[in-house]
Formats: sequence, C-alpha cells, structure tokens
Amino acid sequence: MLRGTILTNNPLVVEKLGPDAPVVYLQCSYQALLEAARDRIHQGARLLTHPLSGSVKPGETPYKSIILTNGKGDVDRQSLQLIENAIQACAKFQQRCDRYRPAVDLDCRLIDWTLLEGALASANQ
Amino acid sequence: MAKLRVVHYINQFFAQIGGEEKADYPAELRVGEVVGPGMALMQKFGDEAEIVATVVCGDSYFNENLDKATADILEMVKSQKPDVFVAGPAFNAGRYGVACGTIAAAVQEQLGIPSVTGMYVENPGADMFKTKVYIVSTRNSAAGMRDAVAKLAPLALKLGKGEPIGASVEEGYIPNGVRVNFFEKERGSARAVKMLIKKLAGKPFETEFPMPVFDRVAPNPAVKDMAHAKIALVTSGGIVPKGNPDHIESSSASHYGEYDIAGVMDLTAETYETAHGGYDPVYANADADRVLPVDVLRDMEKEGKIGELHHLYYATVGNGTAVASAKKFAAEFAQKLKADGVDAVILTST
Amino acid sequence: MVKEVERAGLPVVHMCTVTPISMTVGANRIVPTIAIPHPLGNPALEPAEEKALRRKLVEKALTALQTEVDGQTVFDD
Amino acid sequence: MKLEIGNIFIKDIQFAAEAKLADGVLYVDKAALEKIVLEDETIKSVTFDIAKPGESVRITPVKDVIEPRVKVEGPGGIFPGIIAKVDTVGSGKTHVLKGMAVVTAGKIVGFQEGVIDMSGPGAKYTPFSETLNLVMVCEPVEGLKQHDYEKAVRLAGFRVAVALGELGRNVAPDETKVYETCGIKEGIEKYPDLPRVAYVQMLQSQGLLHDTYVYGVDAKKTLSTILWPTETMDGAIVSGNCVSACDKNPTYVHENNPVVEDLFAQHGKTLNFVCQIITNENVYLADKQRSSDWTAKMCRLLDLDGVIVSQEGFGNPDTDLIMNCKKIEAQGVKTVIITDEYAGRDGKSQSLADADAAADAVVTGGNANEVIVLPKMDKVIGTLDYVNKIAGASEETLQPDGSLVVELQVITGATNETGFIKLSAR
Repeated sequence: MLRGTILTNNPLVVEKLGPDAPVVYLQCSYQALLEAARDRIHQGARLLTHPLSGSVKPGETPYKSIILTNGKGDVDRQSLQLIENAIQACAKFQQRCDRYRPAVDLDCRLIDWTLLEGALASANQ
Repeated sequence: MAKLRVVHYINQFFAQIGGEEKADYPAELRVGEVVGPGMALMQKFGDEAEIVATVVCGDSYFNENLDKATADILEMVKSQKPDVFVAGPAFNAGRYGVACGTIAAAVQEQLGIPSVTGMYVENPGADMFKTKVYIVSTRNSAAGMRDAVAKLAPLALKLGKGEPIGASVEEGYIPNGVRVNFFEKERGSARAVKMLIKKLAGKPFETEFPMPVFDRVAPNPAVKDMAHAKIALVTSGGIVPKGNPDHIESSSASHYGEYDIAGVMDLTAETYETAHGGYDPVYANADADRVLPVDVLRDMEKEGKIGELHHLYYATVGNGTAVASAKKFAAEFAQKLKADGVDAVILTST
Repeated sequence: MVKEVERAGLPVVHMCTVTPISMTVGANRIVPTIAIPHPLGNPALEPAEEKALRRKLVEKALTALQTEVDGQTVFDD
Repeated sequence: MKLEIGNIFIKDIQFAAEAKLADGVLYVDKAALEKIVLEDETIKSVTFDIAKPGESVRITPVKDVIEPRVKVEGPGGIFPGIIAKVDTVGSGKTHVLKGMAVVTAGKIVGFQEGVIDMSGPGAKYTPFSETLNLVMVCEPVEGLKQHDYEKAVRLAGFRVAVALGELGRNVAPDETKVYETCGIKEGIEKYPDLPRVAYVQMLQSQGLLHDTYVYGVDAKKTLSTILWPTETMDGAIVSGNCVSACDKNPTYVHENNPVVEDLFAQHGKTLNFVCQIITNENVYLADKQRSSDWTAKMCRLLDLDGVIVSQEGFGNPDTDLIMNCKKIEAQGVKTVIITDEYAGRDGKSQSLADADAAADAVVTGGNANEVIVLPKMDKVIGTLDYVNKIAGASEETLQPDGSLVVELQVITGATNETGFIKLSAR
C-alpha cells in the first residue's frame, strides 16, 4: 500500500484508483499542480516521483500526477530543487493543450496515468 | 546597394593622441575621418560598408564623466545616422573595454542602432556588457588586431544588414547566454570521444554547455559594536506594504521594492503582505514578521541591543534557486545601504 | 543577492531555511530558519511563543554578524 | 567478443512481384509484407510507401525507424527476446541493408509527433532524410487500446525489418567491418597503457510511449547492467518510445549507436573500450537513485578511467543524467555527457532541468525549442490532421500556404542525445 499522497489534476487517476486511494484531486492547471506540490515540499513532504515525468512537455498536456510523502519537518533539498526547476521549465513551452480536441484530451489523461502507474508499481514493491 | 554607414569609436591611444597622459581627452567627433584601427576595418568592409565618422574619447574622460560623455557621444553618433556602430576593439585595456561596452550598449538601446565591440574575455567590460551587445573575443593585446578585425568586420556587416547572427563559436563573439543552434563539422558522439580523451589526458577541453557558475566573495569583518550599529533588513521573501504599491511581480520580478519602515513597530496582516509567488503566502500574509522580523528588531533597538534599525528595507521575490536576476538589484541597493551608513545587513529568505 | 551585499563591503547574515542553497548562493554567515513559508515564525505556536522563537533566531543572526568567519559558516549551535 | 558487420549498400527500393536483393536494389513484395504485418489481428490494414532522399515528401507522425539486418553466423538472431529467441547476440557475422530504413508511421495518440522531410530545410535536421525509407502506416482494428496499438505497430516494424534483412543473407557485402572488445583481464594485458573507457547509455523508461526494451525486457524493470558493445548492433536494444521525436532514440540509432561506433574507432589506439553500461530513466525517484548508484558502482568495479554518458528525452532524464555524472565523477571516473537543450524559443531560458558543477564536459545536440519553417511538400505519407497538436507546434503551425511553423522538437532525430547528428548550440 502506498505511503504517501498522489497529487493530481487528472480525473482518470481518481477513476482508476478509486475512492480509498490517497489521492488529492485538484482542479487546476499543470503549473498550479506543480505549485501545490511545492507548497507541500515546503512543509516537509518529499517527492517520490519526478515532477517532469514524461516527455510530453508542459503546455502540451494539461495533466500531471505527482507522488509525495506525507512527511512534515525539514525541507528536502533535492525535492525542492526538482520542483523549482520544473516550475521554471513551464515558462519555456508554448501553451497549446487548451486547443486539443476531446479525444486528444483523453490521450493526455491516459499517458499521465500510465506514467503514474509505472511509478506506483515501483512504490508498491 | 549603397554602402552601410558605420560610426567607429576609439580611445586616445588608438587615435594616436597619446597614452595615459592624454587619457582625459574629451569626446570628439571626426566626420569623414577613418582613424587607426578604422583603416583595417575599412579594408575588411570592402565595398559593403564605410566608416563615415570616428568618435575619439579619452578613457579617463569617459569613465570620469560617464553620464555626460555617454550623452555627448550618443548625440554625435545620432547625427551621423549610421547603420551600425563599432567600438574598439579594446583588447585587455580595462577602462577602454568598459567605455566600449557602455557606449555600444547605449547606442543600441537608446538609438536602436545595432552595435558591436571587441575585447579580451578577461577585460572587465566583457563580463559587464556581454549580455547587452555582441562582443567579439580578441587576444589580450593589440598584437591581435588582425584577428580581431577579421571577426569584428563581418559581424558588423551582418548586424548592419539585419541578418541573423549565428552561434558564438561561428561568429567569434563572447557567449552571451543566448543559445543558438548551428551545425558542427563532426557529429556529437565523435566530439564527446575527443573531449573525453582530452579530459583523461588532463589537457584543456571546452564544454559545449557551461553549467551555471557560482563565484565566492570573502566575508567582511564582524561588527564590533552592535549596540551602536545600524542594521538594515533585506528580504527575498517579497514582503511589501499591503496592496503591493510598486506592483512587484510574483516571480522573475523586473524591479525591487524600497520601503520606509520609520515608526513601524510591527508588521500586521492589515499593513503588510507578500508578493512572492514561490511559496504558500498564507503564513506571511497573516504576519509578515515571520519573514521580515521588524517587531523583534524594534524591541532590540529599544533595549539598546542594536544601535538602530535602518528606516528603509529592500524586498525582492528571488527564489533560492534563481539568483541571476536578483544580482543586479542587490548590487544597486547595497550601494544605497552603504551610502546610508548601514553597518550590517540581515537578509532573510524563504 | 547576499553575495552582492557582501561585495559592497557590508557584513551580511543570511537567514534561510534550506542552508545548502544558501551555501550555493555564496553566503558566508548563515543562520538556519524554521520553514520556507514562515522562516522566522511558526504558526503552530502561541503568538508570544512565536515571537520568542523569532527573537532567538534574530539574536543568533546578530551573534553571527559579531563573529569573525573566514569562510562559509552555518550558525546552527 | 567479435562481430563482423557486412554492409550491403542499398541504392534503390522498388515494389515488385518477387522480393529480392540484387545489385544493390531492394525489390519489395508488398503483398508478402502485408501478410507479415497482418499476422497480428489487432492491425486492420497496412499501407506501404517509398520515400527517397531529395523527394518532396513528408513522413509523419513517425513512430520508429528500423534498419534491416540479418544474423549470418553466430548465436542468436536480430532483435533477441522480441523476434528472435533470447540468445546472447553480438558475435559472429551480421549483414546490414545499409542506406535504407523501415519507418513505421501512424497516429497512436493524438499529440504524437515525428516529422521526416525528405527534402527542403527540414531535411538537414533529420538523419533519416538520407536513407531510402520504406514507410508502413498501420491502421488498428476498431476500439484497440493505445497500449496494444503501440505494441502492435512496434512489433510489426521489427517483423518487416527482419523479413527484409533476410533478403541480404546470401548477398556478398560491399564493405566489412570488424568490431572486437575483450574481457577485463585480457584488456588490461593487451592495452596496459590505455585509459579504460565505457559507454553509459541511459534508456528512456517512463511508461507508455516512453519505453525501451532490452532483450525483450522493459527497461524500467531492470537494474543497470553491462553489455558487450556489439550486442546492440544485433538489435539487443529496441525502442518503444514515440514521444519527444527530436531526442528519442529510434531503434535505428540503437543498432547504429554512434557512441559505440566512435569509441570503437579509438579502441586500441587512444583508449580501451571496456564495455557498454545501460541504465534507465524511471519516474520514481528511488529508482533513479538506485540506478545511478549502480552505474557508478560498476564504473568503479570495472576500474574505469572515463565514460561517455548519453541521455534520452526531456526533463525527468536531466535528473538521471546529472545523478549519473555526479556519482561517477565522485568515484574518480571522468565523464563526458551528451544532452540536448530546451532553452526556449529565444534561447534565453535555462537549458536543462538540472545542473551540477561536476558536469564540466558537456556535448549538446542543440536547442529543441528553436523555430523552423517547413515548406509544403507535394506528398504526405501518414497524416497531417494532427499537426496542430504535435509537440513543438502551435496554433499557427499550419500556414495558409501549407508550410508548417514548428520547433525542432517535432523533427525525428533533430537533437539526438547520443550524438548521432551534427547539430549543436552555443
């Protein structure tokens, strides 16, 4: 069982993992999700997955799922640097996923889910 | 096509007026004259461009009368309506390099005329201006004139014609932080193997992507008499008066805030807040003393633990990891702090 | 930023939560603080306790400023 | 371990009633290949097309590029664990159909990417504008899930490449090259004065459309391990990666890995090429730590003096790259890393998502955000209907005159991070 929290803005993650999973669903943008993760890191949570998972760049997908520990306390420097760099990277890419057709949107959800799925497999070992 | 019009800037030495003893030579416009290194430039320009005027100015004069000299020279350049402005090359001459960088940047920014200069990479002017104007990388003495002009002239022509400028290694300018693509002669793997062989042999090699560098500054002496010291507060946590009167942006701020806290004993939710977008603002908004400890320092001021809390504080929104932009601001307000007789600084970051 | 202040000739103490970052940016006198969103406070405490905590940290900062250092030094007791 | 590569130069590809390879001309029997593709009942139909260098042709969206090869002597077969049995490859003799490629195209997901222009300004950014390309576009049966579709197309490409390679089995190669490395002790004795060098290859392994397979094993489920450098020439590593066209490694790049090739060129002269180390680029941070720890450990254990580390992909792998570099350097082993950059359209942004002072020797494949205009082509193989959706494209992508305004990101192989291309940046 996962000891941690999955922060996501991807409805498919909620759907796949069901109501009992430690999922925090936020209806927000890709960057806002990274910022929500950053706020938790500031409180002492550690990243368990890379915030720029996937080669689909920020701006090309609206969805992002990140696993963090529930830890409180000292700030983890590595997590902090990863999340800061990820937030900075958002600015480098053009926004265009808001113009996707519905079918493409579903593809984006699926890809984000499969990236998370791989990480969950590692986390649950 | 008509020849491109070029204005050339040189110092008293290259104008053969004299050395250090003539460095106070004021700025002078010589219309229709090609002086010193201008000859070599003209040769390289061929039919494509000509130097229509030369500005001569002493290095001491320029640096000691920075504002006036800059303004005067801008007028001179403007009057000649050039297509491109060339300064130097300055090689390793420090004040000449700073003058070339200053005036080339000013011509480009204020007159909108493309500008280029040249100097040795360790010339202080290089670091100061490499992100503002193209600076051709030269050798450290005038013995490298031929080589310098060979790079300077073609780059000036391209700039004058408005042609796209290639990567630094192609054009010969000092890297300016803007990454530009180009095709190498060998593929990447072959370059990597060569680089590794050099690195293994302890020979010099050149990385294609330098990592951000961090320099160090030696610590200043400790404060001897805290009870009479003037302490200033600086924060990168974005604490601003409520309503953010200066409109400090939440990230990548283009300016910093200077705020008067004379008579302010405590920062409250009603009076101060954070403009920083890099952390959860709830706690700082509720009580900004959590980032900028004004309340405690006022107590200590009263108790005589410190001499005085400086009446101005400075605020930026620099994240811990993004330091580059804040550097310029800090250099600026540090001078103000010094001028105001501050003895020591407490800098708080989130 | 801290480096530019130091470069100007003013002794400076950097109060920050993630001290390794402070090391990276070149601070010489470093005082570790509580948390990123509230470096000099702790909302979980009573206001008076919180102020006392802040006072302790600022005192530490003043001590740092009164201490000669010859390189990067973290004042964390 | 010694492998002899026999290159058969392909000068032309033609469709014909009978498949054969004669005088450098590859005659392709479409019907026979179609049968091979349709062995998989999840594929509804397939179309074949030929694209030649210099033609006004655009292939998109490209999924994989594969070079046909055939094992003539020695154990195992091409693509072990996937098409051939899982025997260890990399020795004996292999024939290569040089100068051509099988290109699989087709839309797996809506935002997929990958452009190969056979002429015009885009052509110089992709290495596959120089190969004679047999392009196959596969249509899935209705309702097929993306996972299954990706797998079906991936495997169909390999089956076709192997079938074509088979045509070269009894053809005398135009050129023969021998690649040989030796065991640890043997190498030390043979080259006592040469620095011991290995190649650390990072494999994309993040999930669907981001996977790489080693002898058929999904790389994200592997620990860092060692290969003879010749194994990859027989297809030991294949691509299941179709996102980030510019810096993903198509199977063709694995078969012709340029770092392996260029280290072999110096082997026994200026260095001793000890082995290839492969490691992955997982999403889970603990996996990253473990994999990079193991890589560094092996570098030490093998008493290496230096390594070249190559990357695949954007963002997340920057972290693996820096971890590998830092940890390997900390073992006293010198590194050169190969990456590419995302410096923004203006080239002013921070290029990598991670950095460390230990990474003092970097080779770059260029800025993938740089914008390029691709003029209209007379013929499109695949489909353009997604172009506004592909990575690096924007709303204004498709211009009224039919040209595309895109970032280099969308071009297959443009900023390859194994150093396969000449593009760079400063």
